[in-house]
Amino acid sequence: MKLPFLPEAASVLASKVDALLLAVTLMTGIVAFGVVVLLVVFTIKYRRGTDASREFAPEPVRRRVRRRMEIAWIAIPLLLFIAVFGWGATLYFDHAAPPPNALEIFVVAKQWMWKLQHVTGQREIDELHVPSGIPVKLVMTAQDAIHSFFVPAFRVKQDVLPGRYTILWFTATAPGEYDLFCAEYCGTDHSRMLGKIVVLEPAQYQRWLEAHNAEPTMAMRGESLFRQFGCGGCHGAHAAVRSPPLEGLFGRQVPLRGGGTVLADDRYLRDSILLPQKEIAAGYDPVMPSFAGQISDPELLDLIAYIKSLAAKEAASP
Amino acid sequence: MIHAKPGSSSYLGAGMTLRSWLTTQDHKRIAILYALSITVFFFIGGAAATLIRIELATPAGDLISANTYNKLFTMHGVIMVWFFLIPSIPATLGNFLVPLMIGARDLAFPRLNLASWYLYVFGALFTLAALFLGGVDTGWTFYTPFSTTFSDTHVIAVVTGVFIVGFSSILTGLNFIVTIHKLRAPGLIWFRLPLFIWAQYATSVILVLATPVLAMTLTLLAIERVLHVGIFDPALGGDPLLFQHLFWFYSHPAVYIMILPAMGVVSEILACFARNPIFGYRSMAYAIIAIAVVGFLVWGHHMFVSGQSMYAGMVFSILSYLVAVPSAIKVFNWTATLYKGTISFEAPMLYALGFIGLFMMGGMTGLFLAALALDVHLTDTYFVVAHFHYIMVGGAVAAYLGGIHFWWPKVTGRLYPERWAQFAAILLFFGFNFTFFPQFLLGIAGMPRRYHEYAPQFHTLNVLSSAGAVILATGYLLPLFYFAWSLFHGERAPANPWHATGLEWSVPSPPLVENFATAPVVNSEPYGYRSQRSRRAVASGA
Amino acid sequence: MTHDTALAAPNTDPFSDPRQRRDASDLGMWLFLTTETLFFGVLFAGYVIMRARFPHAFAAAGRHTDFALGTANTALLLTSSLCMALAVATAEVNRRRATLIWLGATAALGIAFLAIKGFEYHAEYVEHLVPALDFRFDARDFRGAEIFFWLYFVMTGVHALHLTAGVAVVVLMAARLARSGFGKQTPLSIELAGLYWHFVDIVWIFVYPCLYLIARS
Amino acid sequence: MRNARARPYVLAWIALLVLLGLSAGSSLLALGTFNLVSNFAIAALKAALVVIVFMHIRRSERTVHVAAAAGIVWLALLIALSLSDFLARGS
Repeated sequence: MKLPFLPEAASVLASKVDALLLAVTLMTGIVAFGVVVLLVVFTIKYRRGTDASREFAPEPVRRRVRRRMEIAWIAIPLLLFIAVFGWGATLYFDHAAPPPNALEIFVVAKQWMWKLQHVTGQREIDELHVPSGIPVKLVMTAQDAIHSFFVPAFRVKQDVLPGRYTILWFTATAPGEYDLFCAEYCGTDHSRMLGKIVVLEPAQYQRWLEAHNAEPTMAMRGESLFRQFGCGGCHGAHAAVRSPPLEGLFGRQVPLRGGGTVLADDRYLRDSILLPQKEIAAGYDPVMPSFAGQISDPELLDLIAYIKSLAAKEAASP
Repeated sequence: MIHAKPGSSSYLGAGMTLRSWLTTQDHKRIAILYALSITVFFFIGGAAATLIRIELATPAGDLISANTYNKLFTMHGVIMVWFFLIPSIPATLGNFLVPLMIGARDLAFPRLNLASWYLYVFGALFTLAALFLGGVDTGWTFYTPFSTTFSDTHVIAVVTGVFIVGFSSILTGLNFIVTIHKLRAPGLIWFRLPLFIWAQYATSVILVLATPVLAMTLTLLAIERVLHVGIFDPALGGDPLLFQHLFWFYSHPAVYIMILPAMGVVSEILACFARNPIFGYRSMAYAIIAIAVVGFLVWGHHMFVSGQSMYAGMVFSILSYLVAVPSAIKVFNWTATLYKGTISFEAPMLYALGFIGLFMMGGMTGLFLAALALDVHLTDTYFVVAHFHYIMVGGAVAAYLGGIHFWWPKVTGRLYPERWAQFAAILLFFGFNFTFFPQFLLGIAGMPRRYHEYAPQFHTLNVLSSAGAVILATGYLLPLFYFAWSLFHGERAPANPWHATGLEWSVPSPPLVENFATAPVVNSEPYGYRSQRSRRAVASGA
Repeated sequence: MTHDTALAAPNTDPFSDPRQRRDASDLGMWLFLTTETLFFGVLFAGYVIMRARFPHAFAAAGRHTDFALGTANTALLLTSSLCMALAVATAEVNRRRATLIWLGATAALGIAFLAIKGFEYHAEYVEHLVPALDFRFDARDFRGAEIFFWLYFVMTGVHALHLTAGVAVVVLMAARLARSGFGKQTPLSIELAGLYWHFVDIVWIFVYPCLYLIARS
Repeated sequence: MRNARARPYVLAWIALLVLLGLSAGSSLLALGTFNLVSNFAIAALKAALVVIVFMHIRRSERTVHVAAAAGIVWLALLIALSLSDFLARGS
């Protein structure tokens, strides 16, 4: 049972959100109905010309009644609100962090189109094929203004900001095709920045991957970029310059110069390439040049995918 | 024009030359100057809204281009927020009535009051210039980096216009605070003040504390747009969320600037036409102050999905529920005021009753948006558009019209045609619901805001909404006609046509230039509708 | 005064006694200073958040501001506040010559502050530290340093604008006082100008550590 | 021109200059984060001196005290909540 006009609930989160939506609708609906009924009753019963009694109770009685009523309609709404807040917040909090084994897909939002990259190399524009039943984690960034990845059927929405990665994840339940909208105003064709999320059975999804396997994987494409931008000169196996090893880096806590450590996640790798001096690894000099403006966002994602693929290897050189 | 009796020194009788109007320091005339200016802007913004609704009658973007559509909804937002809603009640009814209701001859700083109007006009010129030069397409929220880097429209002109009109609000707020503190009549202690004055006072506090933040934020936006260096553009190392924090630190209290005066007006009208004192007057006054103060703590609920940290989201969500409590108190107290009243249904009362229903709908849908999990689905959709229109149009505009009808006899010395006014009120109530209720359903269905074209499944609801908009637009034209008619042929108004309580009804209609011939003294509680004196007045004057 | 003139010119002056007018003006000016506090406040909020974002770059850029001139300027402005306070004190007892001297001193110190500021701006221009005008900084902290100097120029610029307005008001008041002596409202208007002047000084008291002292060591 | 009434102002002025010297001097020593705290504490002290002595806020009404405090509290509110969001974002 869910509210009319809601799109179908096509993700695990959707049914929970619909339940909360229904509950809040009922709660507010009942109170609103009560107030409207009182308004109608009072305006009819006490309209000018009727002979209903207008005598107030004596003031001390009236003051006591009023105080009790006012305390009631402060306390009750407050409790209801805290309950709704709690439900909404726990639902949001539980869904905040994507499960570790989620299937990662990279999204680059650009004025008025969505570019999507699968780790296995497939690239799609304004269309995303995902398996049902498996959590899918979208790592998103924008190349220009702020956009927002909104799939009504999954009840998920997350702004996509330039200069930063934002995360959105869902577990699609019912195979089918669902609308993707851009929900943050981003210019002329904001209303044309549409897309489709195509949910397939896991087996069908595997067949789709193989059918579109012509392109190299992101990690392979990242490796060629690694050579193209000369990263190997410092970070390669027999490099002239002493620089932090990339093997086994991803997912580790990196000790920083000047104290403290930071988790080597997508954000850290991106910032280390674009703003190398922001967080310098302990024991190394800040000599790395910034590549801001030279590497496009999709290429950056490929490069990071390559560095992540090195995570399994042992650190060859100190 | 108005046939003021010769020799009487009513504020309208003291000279009708253009110069006397443009250099007046009389708070009553400045109120009328504001009323005329914001009415012009109301219809410009309304025209933009009508065009938007006609475009949205069909899923395809076939009436106007995407750029024009984006400029239309931006202009609708900018004009309605800063050039109509924020000045509407404070600058017109507030300017006219604050001195009259507290027994003062004028506001504390009359020259500053006139300067505020000129600042409004000067700011308006910039915005109109931007409109005619080609408009601006950033949305009234000016989010960066779109507004600083990617928009090629007249952002600087509009931002300058809003910067200037901001100071008009600041100075009006400052003027009201000093007036209410220093110029109250003897005996008029704080808890004998009408709730309209409480509302004006709380609104002025918000105006003074929030608007400067907007002024500087827009200045930084303009500097960043011109010099391509700044703290908001991520490509230059800035943080777009910092702009959103600074913008919403002003813009959420701004929605309380728009609704608090409306609450004040509704309290006055309701008490008068229910012939009952306001139920729980003190808690209503405390609720107004609570809304003004807590209203500054909740702005982050506009940014739940914008990349704001989850923990900040939690804090803003719980605080948003706290600010809802005083609004709930007010709705319940208004309803209780009707109990054992003697209710009549003149036009102002229709607007007030409509306000209670529509404001409650608007407030309650805010409870949906404040819940984090629901906001993820509902934000940036038509659910939000419906939510704030229910409060702004269903609430603030309805109360503004109610207030204009209620104090029209006092302001102009004429009575408006009751039947026409009641018809307009009812037409507006249905036209409004017909327009904006479908938008809640569109929001639940997932139709995003600010869409020039939309998916086919949203078509029927949009057609309903557009049809409603046509009724609403015509509804708003009616008062123009019968108010204009009443200026010339309306029946002459006595000092207190509604037998209302309040100092403003103890002076002739229209009031004298100096408001009070003899300084009034107040020694009774407000809303004394059940006192013998007002019962006799009703019996004799009925 | 004949009967009809009393009727003809209705008394629309809202205040009945000067004490009430003084308190109202005092409250009005303080409210205006509250709006100015929040007006400048946005710049301090931007500074705090950008400093949290680029701690290292802000420290590096902070060392390029002129420590000596900044400190001297602060001393100048504090002294101008003293002069202003003395001007207000002498104006209360209608001592015209003394008030003129102190108002003159206040304006002079204000102008001196602006001159030093101008000199600093020029030095920074020569050193390529003006954002958007061929800003040069070592690549390591370029972004953060450019934002530091953007904030530096916006904060000191807006402060200088307010100070210029203050100097203009003080000069106007001194001129009017010199020409036509003490009117009924003169001591009050000088006191209000004093409140504004002291506020502009207080803003500088907070701008100074932000831009000149933090992480200087 | 020197008389008893000017004494509080001159004393406050001297205190202000001393505090200025203190803050300038202390910032040259490598005190780390204490540097940040002391600079702002001294600045707040200087501001308080100006408000109390030069602006004689004690002569004004209580409403004025509330107005002055409101400006500072609201500013602190803006900075605190925006900064806490920024820090909690962990970007």
